[in-house]
Amino acid sequence: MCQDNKPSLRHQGSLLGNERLSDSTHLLTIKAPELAYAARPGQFVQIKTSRYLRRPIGLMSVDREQGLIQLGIRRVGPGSNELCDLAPGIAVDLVGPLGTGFNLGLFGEGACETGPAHLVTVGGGTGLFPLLYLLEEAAGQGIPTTAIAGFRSPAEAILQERMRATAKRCIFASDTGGLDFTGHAGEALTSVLDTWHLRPEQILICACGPAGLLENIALQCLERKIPCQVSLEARMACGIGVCVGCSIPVYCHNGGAETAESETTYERCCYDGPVFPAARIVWPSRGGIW
Amino acid sequence: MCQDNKPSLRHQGSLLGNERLSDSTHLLTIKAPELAYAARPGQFVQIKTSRYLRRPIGLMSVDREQGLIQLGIRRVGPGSNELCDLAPGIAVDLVGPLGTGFNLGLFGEGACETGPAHLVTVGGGTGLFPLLYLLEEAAGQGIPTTAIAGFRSPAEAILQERMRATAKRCIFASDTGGLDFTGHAGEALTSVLDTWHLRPEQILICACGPAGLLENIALQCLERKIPCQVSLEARMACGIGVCVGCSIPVYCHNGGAETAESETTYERCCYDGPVFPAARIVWPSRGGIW
Amino acid sequence: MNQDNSPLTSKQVKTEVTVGNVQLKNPVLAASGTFGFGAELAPYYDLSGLGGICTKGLTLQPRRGNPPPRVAETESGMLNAVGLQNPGVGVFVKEILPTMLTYDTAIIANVAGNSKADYVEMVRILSATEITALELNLSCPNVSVGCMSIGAEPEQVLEVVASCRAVTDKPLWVKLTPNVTSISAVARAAEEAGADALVLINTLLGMAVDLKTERPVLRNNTGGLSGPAIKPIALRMVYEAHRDTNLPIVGLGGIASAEDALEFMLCGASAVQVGTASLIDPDLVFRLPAAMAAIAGAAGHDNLARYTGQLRPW
Amino acid sequence: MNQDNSPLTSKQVKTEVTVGNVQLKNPVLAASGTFGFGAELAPYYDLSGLGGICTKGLTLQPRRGNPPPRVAETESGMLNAVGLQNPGVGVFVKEILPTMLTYDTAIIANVAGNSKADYVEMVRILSATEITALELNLSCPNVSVGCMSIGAEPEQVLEVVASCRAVTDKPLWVKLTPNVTSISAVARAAEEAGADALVLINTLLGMAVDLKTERPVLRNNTGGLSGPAIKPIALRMVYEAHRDTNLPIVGLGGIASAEDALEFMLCGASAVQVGTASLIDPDLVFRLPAAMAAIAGAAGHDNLARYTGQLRPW
Ligand SMILES: Cc1cc2nc3c(=O)[nH]c(=O)nc-3n(C[C@H](O)[C@H](O)[C@H](O)COP(=O)(O)OP(=O)(O)OC[C@H]3O[C@@H](n4cnc5c(N)ncnc54)[C@H](O)[C@@H]3O)c2cc1C
Ligand SMILES: Cc1cc2nc3c(=O)[nH]c(=O)nc-3n(C[C@H](O)[C@H](O)[C@H](O)COP(=O)(O)OP(=O)(O)OC[C@H]3O[C@@H](n4cnc5c(N)ncnc54)[C@H](O)[C@@H]3O)c2cc1C
Ligand SMILES: Cc1cc2nc3c(=O)[nH]c(=O)nc-3n(C[C@H](O)[C@H](O)[C@H](O)COP(=O)(O)O)c2cc1C
Ligand SMILES: Cc1cc2nc3c(=O)[nH]c(=O)nc-3n(C[C@H](O)[C@H](O)[C@H](O)COP(=O)(O)O)c2cc1C
Ligand code: FES
Ligand code: FES
Repeated sequence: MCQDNKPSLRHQGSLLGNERLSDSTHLLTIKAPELAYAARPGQFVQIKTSRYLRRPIGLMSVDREQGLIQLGIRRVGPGSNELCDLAPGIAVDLVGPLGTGFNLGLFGEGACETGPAHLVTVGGGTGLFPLLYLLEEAAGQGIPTTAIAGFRSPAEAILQERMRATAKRCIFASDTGGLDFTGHAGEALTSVLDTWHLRPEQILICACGPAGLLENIALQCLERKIPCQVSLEARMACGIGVCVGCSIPVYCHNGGAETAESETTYERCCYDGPVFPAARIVWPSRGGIW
Repeated sequence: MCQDNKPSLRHQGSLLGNERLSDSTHLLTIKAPELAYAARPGQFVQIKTSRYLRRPIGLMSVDREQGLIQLGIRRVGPGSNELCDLAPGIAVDLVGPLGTGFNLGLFGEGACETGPAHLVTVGGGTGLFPLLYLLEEAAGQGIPTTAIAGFRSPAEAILQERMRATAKRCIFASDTGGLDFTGHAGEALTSVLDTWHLRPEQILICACGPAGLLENIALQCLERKIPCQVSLEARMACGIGVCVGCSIPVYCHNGGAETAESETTYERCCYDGPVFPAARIVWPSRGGIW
Repeated sequence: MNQDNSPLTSKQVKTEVTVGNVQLKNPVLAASGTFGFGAELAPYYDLSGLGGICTKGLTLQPRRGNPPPRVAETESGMLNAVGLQNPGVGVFVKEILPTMLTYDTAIIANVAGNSKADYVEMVRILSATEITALELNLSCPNVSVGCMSIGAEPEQVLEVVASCRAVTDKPLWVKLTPNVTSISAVARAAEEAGADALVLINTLLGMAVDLKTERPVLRNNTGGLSGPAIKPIALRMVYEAHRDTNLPIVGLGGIASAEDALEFMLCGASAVQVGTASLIDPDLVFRLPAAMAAIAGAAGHDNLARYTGQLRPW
Repeated sequence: MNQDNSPLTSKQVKTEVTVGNVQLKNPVLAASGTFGFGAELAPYYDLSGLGGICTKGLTLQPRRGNPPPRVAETESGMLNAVGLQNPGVGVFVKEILPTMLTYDTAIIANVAGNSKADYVEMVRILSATEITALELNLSCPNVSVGCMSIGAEPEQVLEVVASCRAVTDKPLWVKLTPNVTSISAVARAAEEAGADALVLINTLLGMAVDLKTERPVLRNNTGGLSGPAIKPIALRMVYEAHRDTNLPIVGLGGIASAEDALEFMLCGASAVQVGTASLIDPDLVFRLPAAMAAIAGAAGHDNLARYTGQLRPW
């Protein structure tokens, strides 16, 4: 509902395609021009299903010219099942684009002067979806990229072709072997960084995936002083920043390591995030819960 | 769920057809063999929609051999809209057949000896649907029938062909003229009865439709001593007789006209009805409410 | 838990539970008022598969109930104002109970009175029968005297329950109303008075409005809210009553799946009842025991009783 | 009603209402806690279309709120245990209120205290500002002291409201908790203490359980239930408070459509608030005034105020 030339928050999209990526994952292509136009990598939408609350789903790809958005959805419960089973042609009730996404301007200080900055994305599971959008955006801006993607097994590997077509370098990791790297995505990142010539400030690492993986990546980056942004998930109600339901514990001051309660606060995953500087998060190993 | 050879109460039907009868009315054809086999005219089913309570819908026609039931549905709110919009192929969750239906054995005393008994159905609106099933059943038993059907206007007239094919005589009435009779269905009945040679005990009148029409018919029949059965509607929850939510005020003793509370009681529309002898009902003009 | 925590089939899971000294085949009972006296469903289902059946609320004299409309749909729930229509305890004992006793399951008589004297008299009458237990309904919101107005006041609960306790050795379950500031205060009163178990919750007092007629939908104006809408409130009350008393609890309010039933047990219920869900899915109550056992088995538990009170609050 | 009862267009229907001596453009306010302070939605919507905005609950000191998870979905509703995260009344007055005052709509400050002294102090501070009215939140169930524990006791309501009344001439609205045996008793206490209006209802205390972890979903164990699930309870309480006091009422609890809003007005509300529905449909609160007017117009009414208290009980 557009008022006085204000942008719309709610959109009536139309489902153009529903493609099965794996047993448990579907790719939805939705026509929603105004939303596509406003979207940035790392942002998400809230979709209506027959459940009471909307479901937050990250933007996986956006085609501004055609007015399309793509969403990757994994079946984990009633809402996501319903979305995976939607028939093309149907109307989709969306709120978005929402949240603070990735910031490709945030390389380390002096990065641009010292050489070509490099984006490394690290992800697993549904975390791959928002990272694909980021990779596509970086490619468009001419930023060289490395994509590290972890899968439980080769059978669960998805989006490989599309990532290869987008990123300069791809490393697919699997716990059970059979892909480029055996081990989880965090271990793959370690091996990349261990043997790399770039200086920390030339690299930007953006990660999305299970909380354990993110903490692993964040701690490596803190250690190596590489700028790192993580996209987090929290239980959400509104997704638009008004209910304060989706708190993430963060340090009041960037880069803090204090554990005193007075030095930490809560920020909204949906509005202040879902992408945060890794250094701001009070990770579970430091007592953070969300 | 059939236990120990007990009949099933819940059935998974399959929607074979959805035909639009008029702007506001649809005809659903559902495969549900066990339900079709057990059904009797005047009974109904409870259908699941996305609303919380099931929706009671009368059986409009049953084909035992083919295992089919037909339901006529009028759009009046969210549940009926959903049913009218169902796409063929879909599964339909049904409970039934439910309730006490019409009883074709209940002609007046001595009817059979004194001449061929005659069934007259009188109805309007969604009340036509259960009456069609009754007409089909009577035709199958060789009972001669007269069908009186009232419509607000010729444009709203439905099921005409099917009734003509089934009943020996049909009288379509319309408040606005343009059909066989101008006036409402109750007035059409009066004109039929006024000029008829049959004695009261040779006639059975079965009626279904708006409460006002039913009372009109019931009082005519009481006056003329013609046996009359009416199919009523009440707000229902379970439809299976367990919640006592759908009470109809009735006289404790058949044919009473007392208004004292002690002489009346409540019976369940869904279990003791929906078809009741007209003489048992405490009609609104005598203080009955439901 | 079986020794190595490995998955079991539902058949390997013991479903028996006890509520105080009442033994039940399984923790699933049909709630009062949504299952009649069993007769309507007996042709379709094997009632011996139930943990038990709670009768429709009985009163000393027959009651015609409230004028219709008596039911209204709400979001994920419904309102009812049946007003305890029932044939009276006398007809129940003579004409209905004999059939119920053939069902081979626990029979719980739900009784509702206008006054303490009513309750005591009914308890006396029913104690002379073969019923399994008594369920004192101190919680029906749809009648003008007695019932909920008693159940809302701890002192009155204490008095009525103690008086009933004095005249019966039958297991005495007390069914409480959620329309109170503190469920624990009422629960403790019932405990102090000698109740054998608590049953919670009954319906929440609510209203539905017909915008076209500008009148309440229910002829009784207000009615009792039940169904999944109230489940979070019911879980919280079961949790509080379990925390604040030592009585076994029979939990209900919006149960519509095996998961729901086990959640009530985690919060402290020894058994559960299925109310409104039976109106929509009459199969459910018969499917639940096996469905609960399947979930328990998949988690490596060899009995359902272990769920009671296992919730670990933060 | 216009003279011949013929249908009117929504434009012909007066939407203005009054709540005591507060004039509102229309009866639709954004409820506390589900609209922030308006800043998040201001880029998308013209906030001057609202009857008013109730701020997130303010406390004397900044509050970090409860640890997450803070929200859980339930059937037709949700639980929240935000625990009044807010920047404190001082920051509100200095940094947030000035922007809110530019929105050209009524600004209602929702205040929540640990003690009577807290409430009085906040009322004093806010009375010196340009806010339209104060909403005393005696009903938040998600904090361990104050708030709901005050709102559940008529005597405490009387004391807190009277103390606030003594220090302010601002319209004093009192927001009540539904977790009580008698809403009328609490409402009468607020009336006696000099409240200008009642706001009801806040959330019902509930719980959600995670069967897999065997823990409560909310880190706070319990939370407040809101959404369509509670609408029947809210309607009943608005009806009772309207019947049993002479105060104007602002009604809320599960409103999700123009029909819902008008039902609350029929039960006695002079205005309504939209809470949880804004989380799912942020457009709704902006659409409602015209949608209500359309319904009223179609029924031949030329103003919305006529709905208040028009319900004819049986
Ligand atoms: C910012 C954001 C972006 C997301 N992007 C994607 C995406 O691109 N693709 C995708 O498939 N999924 C994504 N998700 C997750 C997705 O929202 C959930 O999987 C979905 O809401 C589950 O709904 P459901 O009804 O299927 O399952 P539910 O029954 O609601 O949940 C299934 C299980 O997941 C847990 N759960 C659900 N939501 C959350 C949550 N937010 N945090 C923690 N646990 C939760 C539940 O407790 C339950 O155990 C995203 C979530 C967020 C917050
Ligand atoms: C025994 C029986 C047989 C029926 N057979 C048919 C049939 O064959 N075809 C058909 O189209 N309809 C039939 N109905 C009516 C049908 O059940 C309702 O129209 C339907 O439930 C409405 O649901 P809804 O969600 O569309 O509308 P709702 O929003 O539920 O209701 C729309 C309007 O109808 C009123 N209403 C709904 N149900 C009832 C009721 N039972 N009594 C009084 N007022 C009510 C509501 O108050 C509202 O004003 C039958 C009803 C009964 C009890
Ligand atoms: C139609 C209806 C009738 C009821 N009658 C009774 C009754 O007679 N006695 C009683 O104790 N509870 C009665 N109840 C309450 C239920 O037993 C149960 O406590 C309540 O509905 C909550 O559970 P549920 O959500 O599973 O239905 C009735 C409920 C409904 C819906
Ligand atoms: C996430 C959330 C936060 C809330 N915060 C407050 C609050 O700070 N102060 C308050 O008075 N009510 C608060 N409420 C209660 C709502 O204002 C409202 O009274 C309640 O949710 C019922 O209305 P609804 O069903 O329309 O949401 C909150 C509700 C929700 C869902
Ligand atoms: S989900 Fe409401 S503020 Fe984030
Ligand atoms: S609807 Fe339940 S008894 Fe008729």
